[in-house]
Amino acid sequence: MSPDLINEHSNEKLLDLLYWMMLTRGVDDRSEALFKQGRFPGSIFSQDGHEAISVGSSIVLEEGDAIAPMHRDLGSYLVRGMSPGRIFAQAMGRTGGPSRGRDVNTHGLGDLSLRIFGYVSHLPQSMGVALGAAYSFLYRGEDRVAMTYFGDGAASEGGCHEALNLAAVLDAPIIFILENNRYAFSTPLEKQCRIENLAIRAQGYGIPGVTIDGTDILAVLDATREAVERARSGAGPSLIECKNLRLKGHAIHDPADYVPAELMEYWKARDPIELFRERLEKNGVLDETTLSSLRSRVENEIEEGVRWAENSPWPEPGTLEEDVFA
Amino acid sequence: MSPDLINEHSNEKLLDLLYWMMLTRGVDDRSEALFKQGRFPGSIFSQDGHEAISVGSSIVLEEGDAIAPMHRDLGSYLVRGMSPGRIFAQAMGRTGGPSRGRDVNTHGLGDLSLRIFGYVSHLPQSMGVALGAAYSFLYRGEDRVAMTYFGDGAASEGGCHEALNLAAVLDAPIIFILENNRYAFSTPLEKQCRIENLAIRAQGYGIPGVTIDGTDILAVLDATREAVERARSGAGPSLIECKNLRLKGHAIHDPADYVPAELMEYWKARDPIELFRERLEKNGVLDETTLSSLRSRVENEIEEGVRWAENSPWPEPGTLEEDVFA
Amino acid sequence: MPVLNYLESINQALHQEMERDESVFVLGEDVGEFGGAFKATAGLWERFGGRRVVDTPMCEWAFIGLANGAAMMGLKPVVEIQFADFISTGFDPIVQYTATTHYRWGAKIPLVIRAPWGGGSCAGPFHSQCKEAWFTHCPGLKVVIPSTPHDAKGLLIAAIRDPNPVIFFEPKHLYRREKSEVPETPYTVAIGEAAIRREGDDLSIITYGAMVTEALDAAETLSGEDASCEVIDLRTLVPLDKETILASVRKTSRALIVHEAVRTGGFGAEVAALIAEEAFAALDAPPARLTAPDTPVPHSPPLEKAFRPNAEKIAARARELLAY
Amino acid sequence: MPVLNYLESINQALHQEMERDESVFVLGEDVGEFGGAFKATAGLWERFGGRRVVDTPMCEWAFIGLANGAAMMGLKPVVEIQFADFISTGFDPIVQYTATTHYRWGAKIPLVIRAPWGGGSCAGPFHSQCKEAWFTHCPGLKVVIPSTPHDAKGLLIAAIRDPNPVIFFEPKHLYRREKSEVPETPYTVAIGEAAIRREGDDLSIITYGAMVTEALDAAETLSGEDASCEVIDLRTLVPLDKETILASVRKTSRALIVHEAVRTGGFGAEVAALIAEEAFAALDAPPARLTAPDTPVPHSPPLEKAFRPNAEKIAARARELLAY
Ligand SMILES: Cc1ncc(C[n+]2csc(CCOP(=O)(O)OP(=O)(O)O)c2C)c(N)n1
Ligand SMILES: Cc1ncc(C[n+]2csc(CCOP(=O)(O)OP(=O)(O)O)c2C)c(N)n1
Ligand SMILES: [Mg+2]
Ligand SMILES: [Mg+2]
Repeated sequence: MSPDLINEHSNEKLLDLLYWMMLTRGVDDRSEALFKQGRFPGSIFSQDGHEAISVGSSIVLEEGDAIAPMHRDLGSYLVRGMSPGRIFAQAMGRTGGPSRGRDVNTHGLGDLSLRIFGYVSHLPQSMGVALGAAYSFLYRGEDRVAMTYFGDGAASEGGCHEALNLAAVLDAPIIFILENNRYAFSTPLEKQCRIENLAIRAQGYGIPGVTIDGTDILAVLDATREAVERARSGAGPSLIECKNLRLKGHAIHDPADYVPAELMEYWKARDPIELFRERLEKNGVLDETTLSSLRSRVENEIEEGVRWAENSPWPEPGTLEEDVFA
Repeated sequence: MSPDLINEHSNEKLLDLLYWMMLTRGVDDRSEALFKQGRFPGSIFSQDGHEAISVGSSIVLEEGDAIAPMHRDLGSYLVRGMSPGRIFAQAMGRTGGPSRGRDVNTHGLGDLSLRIFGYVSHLPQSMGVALGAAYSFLYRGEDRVAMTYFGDGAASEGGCHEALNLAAVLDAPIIFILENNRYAFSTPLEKQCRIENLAIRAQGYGIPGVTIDGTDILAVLDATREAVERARSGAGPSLIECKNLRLKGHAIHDPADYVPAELMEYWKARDPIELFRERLEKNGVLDETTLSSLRSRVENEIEEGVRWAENSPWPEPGTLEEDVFA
Repeated sequence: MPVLNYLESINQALHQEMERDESVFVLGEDVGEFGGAFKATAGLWERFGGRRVVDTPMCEWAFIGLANGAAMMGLKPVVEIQFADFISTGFDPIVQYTATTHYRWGAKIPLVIRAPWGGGSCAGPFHSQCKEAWFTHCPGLKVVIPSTPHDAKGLLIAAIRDPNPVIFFEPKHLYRREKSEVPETPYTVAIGEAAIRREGDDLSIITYGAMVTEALDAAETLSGEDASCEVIDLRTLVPLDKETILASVRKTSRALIVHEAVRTGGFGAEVAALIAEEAFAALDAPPARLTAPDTPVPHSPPLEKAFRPNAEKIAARARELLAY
Repeated sequence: MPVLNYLESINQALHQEMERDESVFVLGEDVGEFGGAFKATAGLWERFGGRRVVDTPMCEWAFIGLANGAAMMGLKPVVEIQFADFISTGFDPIVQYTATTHYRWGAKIPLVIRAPWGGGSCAGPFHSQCKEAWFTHCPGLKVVIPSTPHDAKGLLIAAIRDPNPVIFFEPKHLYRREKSEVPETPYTVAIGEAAIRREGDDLSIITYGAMVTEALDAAETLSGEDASCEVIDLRTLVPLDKETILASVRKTSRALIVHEAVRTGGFGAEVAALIAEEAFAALDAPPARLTAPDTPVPHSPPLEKAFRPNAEKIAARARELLAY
């Protein structure tokens, strides 16, 4: 853990971080429940265990910065201003979701007014897209950065290599967050590569790469802040590898039997939200009252979100052929 | 240069190396002449400056090993048993070429009986193909290796990353030869990446990677031999980066004006054939008589090849639709 | 005879072919211990081990490239693409190397690329695509799309034994829905032969994949209205069984082509063009296409329902043609 | 009016649009100082600098991805693919992201992908391909293939100004062969409008790209035989100018569709299917296709000549249709 980092933040900021992680987890848990009730057609991805990464990194961005999250980054969407209601509406197939019923779960959950790019399944295309946003900042001489995410699985895709190298060549203001949760669907890291820390690949692009604990939100925040500053100052891209484990299956139908019990236990004991909560308590930042008020705040927002989503109309079949072209 | 390596080889072997490089250069020079006479429809790639790489690496292979060369590897084809006549016939569009008029210049110059895989333009697909051959050796428990080649340009393609990583994961008996000639068509290395030696990327795959002088055939041979032994012993893939410069344009129409004159001079002074010839002379391996007999041997083979190719029939238009399927 | 569902029949074909021929191996993402995203390869890893049932990293380009090389060395790779939609990520080696090599310099590439294909499950734009037309336009590739468990087994075995590359799309909507009698022993269904699923005299409905059962339902409805529809299941798009199509249309004088893929540039255009060109004199009505509209595949149930052809829409269009 | 060749007109369009609109930029392999493999981007780097004329490493996937992102941020990327054949290497981001995003969540992707396209120079299987049909089957992409220097300029300017992604194929066989009057000032040719290159009453020859001049030559030959052929240059495949096609066929009652792409699944099938479906009653002969056969593009002159449609083959097929 990052012992000294806690002192760098105000109590308010620390509680804010906890709040976003709790909200993320809350939306995820509620999604699972809604799915089981048959209210989410299609499928969903859990992101339990990824909250410190998505929240701790995206919280560093400023207005006008761009972000292209992946499928375990609910936290990034929330932090960057996507309301829970819109996220639920998307999963329900309602018009209130950013894709108005066209795309499924977190796919296509984009909103240019928030500078959030919706992703496509084909991994890791968001890396190229985010690089395009970063290039637009360079192009216009704007003081902005782009951030994007990819998994250990996507790291084996050719596109990952191309995007990292092209970003380096262009000195693009971009931060690549690698969520190394040791699995690509059922495939463990040992079957994906012959190295343990993927961040060493950054050397092959001539950019900085670090490997950090992806369950420690302050470590994530710290590494991201450094990379963002670097990018904003014109020094180009960085790679940050955050190590963690998915605490549930790949998608809702997957019980993840293939994860060895000891490995799961090890990481369950490192639930990023629990870790941070305990740490705040130990440091006197959080007490029972504050925690329960945070809990009810989260509960309320989720309730409101679900209600909002359920009141959102279904798309009209007659709109099917609209908007293929602008 | 590799001062001690010369003592490891018999004079016969050393002269053999020189012979293959001279033959390679000879076929290339003759191709240029034939092209200018309008006898090669399409285009051709010169490989002047690449002879030490293609010859010095492929000469290490044994019968039954597989090879997937790229477009600067005339030497590999020759060393592995493709006759000059068939190579000329291919470029002329005659049925005597391995593709019987279907493919152009060194594309599709494949012959399974020689375990040479013809390439497609789309770089660097030969890396995947060679990996498949390597996997077949593993699969059948055969003591064989596969070798393939790619350029600094192709190194930026996603497929390069995928193939290197997959080879590492499978412990495949394969040798990747990177011909870093500092240019991808007109694009200099500085615009392709932010590093100087690409072999450091091998670390990101957990495999050995070395950077050597691609104009020194003994250095190439030595590094390749080590990698081949490694692969044959079951220790998996290696990456060998050979540094050199294309001594002519990208393809026949390209005057390569974009290469700074000093850079070209520097490397012209390091013509791999001249270097080796001088070295053999200095070491008393080569004298005037031997050299001129080598020259006429090469000349004769080329003459014979050209004659053979020109006697090879044009394809019949009626065969156009044959062989799409096996 | 045992009754199997579509998935079970695929799985059985893989087991039997791997048993029969040591050179057959399976590779792709999560196909090993996990048995594949849809469990099509379940049990293979336990039975044949990791050398013949290869879990790859996520790298469609490289593992298809590997399959190309291995196939040329005499192995028989059966590649699984996790969802057919992801075939675009491995497109380059398929269309450039796999398809062209035999024509170019004579090397055979006997590989099979299997992919769960098509929509109907509200899985959205990236887990529902039908892009078979991309491959029918690449000379050198065979394209097979079985619609029944029986054909799935027989065609997969035929594909594995074929000396050519075969793109093998499996309508995943049918995986657990479709059941049929499937002989226990290995058998082949010939690649390149369509099946007449129902005979009829008034209209030929020509289709493939998950639309076959929809067409049959429509034909059943129409039979109650005194219209006799012939239903042709193409099964193989390349090589196309032109004779069966043309003979049917010459008999019925009317053709309705149905597919789940979007309209423009879909394989239905090829079939319609064929009929128009070669059965022109026999036609009493224009050869018509009923397809998905030209949009990405939408997720939301009301939109996907509107998007996807079904028995009702087929019957409606058929009535128009019958009245022409 | 100045006479320019095809390449010069492309180059002029790029210069003028970059001059007009600061957000237009060019990227691809060797497009900068070198001016592109065919010199289509010559002079841009000197004029507009490296920020707006970007030499990329070889990474089609990433630079198209970059273009997607930049376009959504309001820039107007004009991507050059060195040869159209290499578009398969960057296929994934085009068909999955570029094509679908506006439909999915409303972001506009106003980019242009230019690619020297087609055969005729004995350049072999990988420098001659015509794979436009892959893209016509991807809703959300416009597909443009101009056949004259005049249209090349006007359509490229229109493509750059279009709020949608446009795949822009340039018949490279025409680059230096085709010359026409090209107005100096910027102008647009509307995307989605076919051109009637020659009027006629007996047969509609419908084509695009480098086959337009071949069709015109054939029509000229046939006019000496008392047959009057109408020649339609589609110019845009998506959106397709159905009205012009159908009006012509309704007038002539006969249609011959010609393209350089291989037959099965080619765009000709779409046009033939359209005609069969919507002009059925007007047809006096089957709508016919004259295309390359279903093979990779062969290199050797006698084979490429046999492979590629030309005026002679068009005239021969036209005679058959006229005699039907
Ligand atoms: C190109 C591509 N191939 C296959 C898939 C199917 N798929 C979806 S997620 C996934 C695993 C991704 O692993 P990773 O990148 O590590 O992310 P994680 O799910 O572990 O967070 C796979 C194989 C895909 N989305 N894209
Ligand atoms: C995927 C792909 N994109 C573009 C090209 C066009 N092209 C042919 S060779 C070449 C440069 C290759 O550079 P490098 O790999 O360094 O090899 P070199 O020619 O320098 O030996 C390019 C861009 C190609 N063949 N493949
Ligand atoms: Mg993972
Ligand atoms: Mg190079």
